[in-house]
Amino acid sequence: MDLAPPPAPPAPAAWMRLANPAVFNALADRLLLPLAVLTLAAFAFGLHGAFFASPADYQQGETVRIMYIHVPAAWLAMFAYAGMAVSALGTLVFRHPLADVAQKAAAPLGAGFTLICLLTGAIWGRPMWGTWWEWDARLTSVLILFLVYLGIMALWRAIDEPGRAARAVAILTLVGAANLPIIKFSVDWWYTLHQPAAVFRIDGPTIHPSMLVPLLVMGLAFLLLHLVLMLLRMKTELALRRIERLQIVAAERGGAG
Amino acid sequence: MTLPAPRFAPGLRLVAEGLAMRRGHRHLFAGLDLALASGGVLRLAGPNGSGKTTLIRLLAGFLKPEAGTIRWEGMPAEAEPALLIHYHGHREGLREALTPRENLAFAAALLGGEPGRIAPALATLGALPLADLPVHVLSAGQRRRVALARLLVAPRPVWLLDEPLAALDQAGQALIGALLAAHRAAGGLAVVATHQPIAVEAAILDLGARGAALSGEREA
Amino acid sequence: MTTLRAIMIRELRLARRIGAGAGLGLVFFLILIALVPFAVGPDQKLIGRIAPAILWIAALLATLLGLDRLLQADEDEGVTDQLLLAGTPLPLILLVKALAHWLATGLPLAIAAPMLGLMLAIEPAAMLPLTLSLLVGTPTLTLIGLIGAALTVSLRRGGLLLAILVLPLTIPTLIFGVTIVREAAAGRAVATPLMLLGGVTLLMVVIGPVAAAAALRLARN
Amino acid sequence: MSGSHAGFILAAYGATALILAAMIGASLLGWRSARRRLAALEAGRGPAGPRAPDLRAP
Repeated sequence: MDLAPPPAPPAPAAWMRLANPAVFNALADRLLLPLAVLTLAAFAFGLHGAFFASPADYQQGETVRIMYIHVPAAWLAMFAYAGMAVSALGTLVFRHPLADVAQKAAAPLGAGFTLICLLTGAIWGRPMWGTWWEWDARLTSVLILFLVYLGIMALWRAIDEPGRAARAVAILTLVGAANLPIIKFSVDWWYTLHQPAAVFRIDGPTIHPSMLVPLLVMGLAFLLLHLVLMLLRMKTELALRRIERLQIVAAERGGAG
Repeated sequence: MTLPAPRFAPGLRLVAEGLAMRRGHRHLFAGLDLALASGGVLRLAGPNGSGKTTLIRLLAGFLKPEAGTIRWEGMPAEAEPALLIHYHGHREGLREALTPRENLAFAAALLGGEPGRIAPALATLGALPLADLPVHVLSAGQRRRVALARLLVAPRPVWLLDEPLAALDQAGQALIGALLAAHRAAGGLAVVATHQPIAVEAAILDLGARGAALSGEREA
Repeated sequence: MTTLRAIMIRELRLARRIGAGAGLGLVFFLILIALVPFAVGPDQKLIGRIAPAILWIAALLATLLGLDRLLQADEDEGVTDQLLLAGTPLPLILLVKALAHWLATGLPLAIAAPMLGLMLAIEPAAMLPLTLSLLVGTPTLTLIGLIGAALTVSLRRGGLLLAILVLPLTIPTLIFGVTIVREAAAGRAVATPLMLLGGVTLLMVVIGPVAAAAALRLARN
Repeated sequence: MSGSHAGFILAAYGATALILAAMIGASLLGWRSARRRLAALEAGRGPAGPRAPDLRAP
């Protein structure tokens, strides 16, 4: 019988080490401040570019500047959902506790970005459509994404036991992810069906290069803000779970069995 | 933090005559009489399903008997029975999302107790350390103690307790005996449904035996 | 008086703690309204004409949604028994619970309605009357719902039955509510339907809690 | 910038600033309250308040 000591377990993959809240908290604390500073810089540079260093649109005039927040918000709405879908896999397949926390942290942020995209889209379209809301195919798809986000947030609040809630939401998120492309297609089809005439599309002409730089910088600014808030909300979520555990310990320690 | 002992009017009497109650087609009990005066403790014995809970809920006024009457004699002038009664059932009447302190504060406002009595009542039941934890993290025994604290938060002369010893450990059960003794000394009365003996001297009404005799009569 | 205040405080605290309840009515309201154009098509004129009906039916269904939570949790955890022993009459207690429920569902709907009206191309003139009609009408939906909730509290899956019991009783409120918005959209006076709507609500403020209290006492055995 | 256009831009950027502020504010408040509750629980004092002597009713 081979008595050699078992080989030392391979150092856990980086992802697994993050499962330990202390490791994550230490990393988050180190990253938060620099990321916050970067976010502010990106916003400053982006807004400057958006207002001063780029031309007005020959057709829409100045209102095209709304694009610099509408489009990044749309990017982040989808980026946050993609992040949640990946975390959902992390929860269901790898049972990674940090994935649960990442999922829960991302939902309200994603909803916020989607709401920004909706409002700015409606305001941007107002001069063209003459109404505050037009069931435009793209805007309507964003509305549905917003409703899916609200559903996910409602499910988070409905189930109080963290572990079970994370798995339930993971399933809903993945089902949503599978359905969003189908929704996008069916809404486009629905819109063109009723609106054969080519109505002025919201994304306007191809983007002029001088507009591209501010747009990308604003996109980066939104992304950095998302990451900062994600780290903050994940730390909060880890703290809330620890509070729940400590309460149970306090209950046991409280005796009176 | 002392708990001032309540003083109850001595003249109170519960008189029930010819009570009959059925569950579905089965007769639980019929022609049941009972009388209990201030300072009295009555233990309802008998196996599960012998009608202990039903009788307690009848006395609490939650149910109407099929036959017979329930009278309260010597009641203070404008009071009505419901204001004299504390009911303690299987379901503790505590909302899980709230903490013991919040639940008892609500009970105090609802049943006419004083908020000042909450901490001493919890302390008497040995549950003060649990005061601000959400009830959903508490064990069954701890919830039972918090619910029993309600009896002390809003002093009322009549205690109707349905299986108060359930989920309690030895210390808890002795505590119930002490509370009942104190209640009796203050001039209150109590009806306790339990199949375990309680550590206080009490008259016993065995519904199990009555039920057997009852069904025996009908078949004979 | 303190008892009623304590009940309201507890209801609001519970609504905040158990998050599922509070915003749910509003989200359901938003989803219902978003569904209509997909069925009807993005044609603004058509949607604008049926907008009053959509908004009111959505408000009705959204209120119905949160109703089974109104009495069920207290019943399951044995709190209802304690309510029967309270110094304050049960109908008053139930009226306060209905008010707390309305603050979490009916009121937000009335406030959000104008913005959602925009999505349904409602006439600007009808915005304020829409909110007014919802403010006056949704309490009735909650109060009728209170009776339904009390009747079905001891049933395991009472939710569906509750809807079936409650919906027919809400028809007058629906008729007056929608008429107010349609008359306003057409620029005509709304006083009469508004009075009628208010009348029904006042009637239900009395009937609702009393009937619900009786139903709850019935559900004791 | 022509008048009406400025109005729309202001509305769009204003709404965005409002929502971003709400997201940031909610996250910060959430973190602060969690940290305070955690500190209280870990310090052993716990929200349960000070231990009190167990007094039987006389």
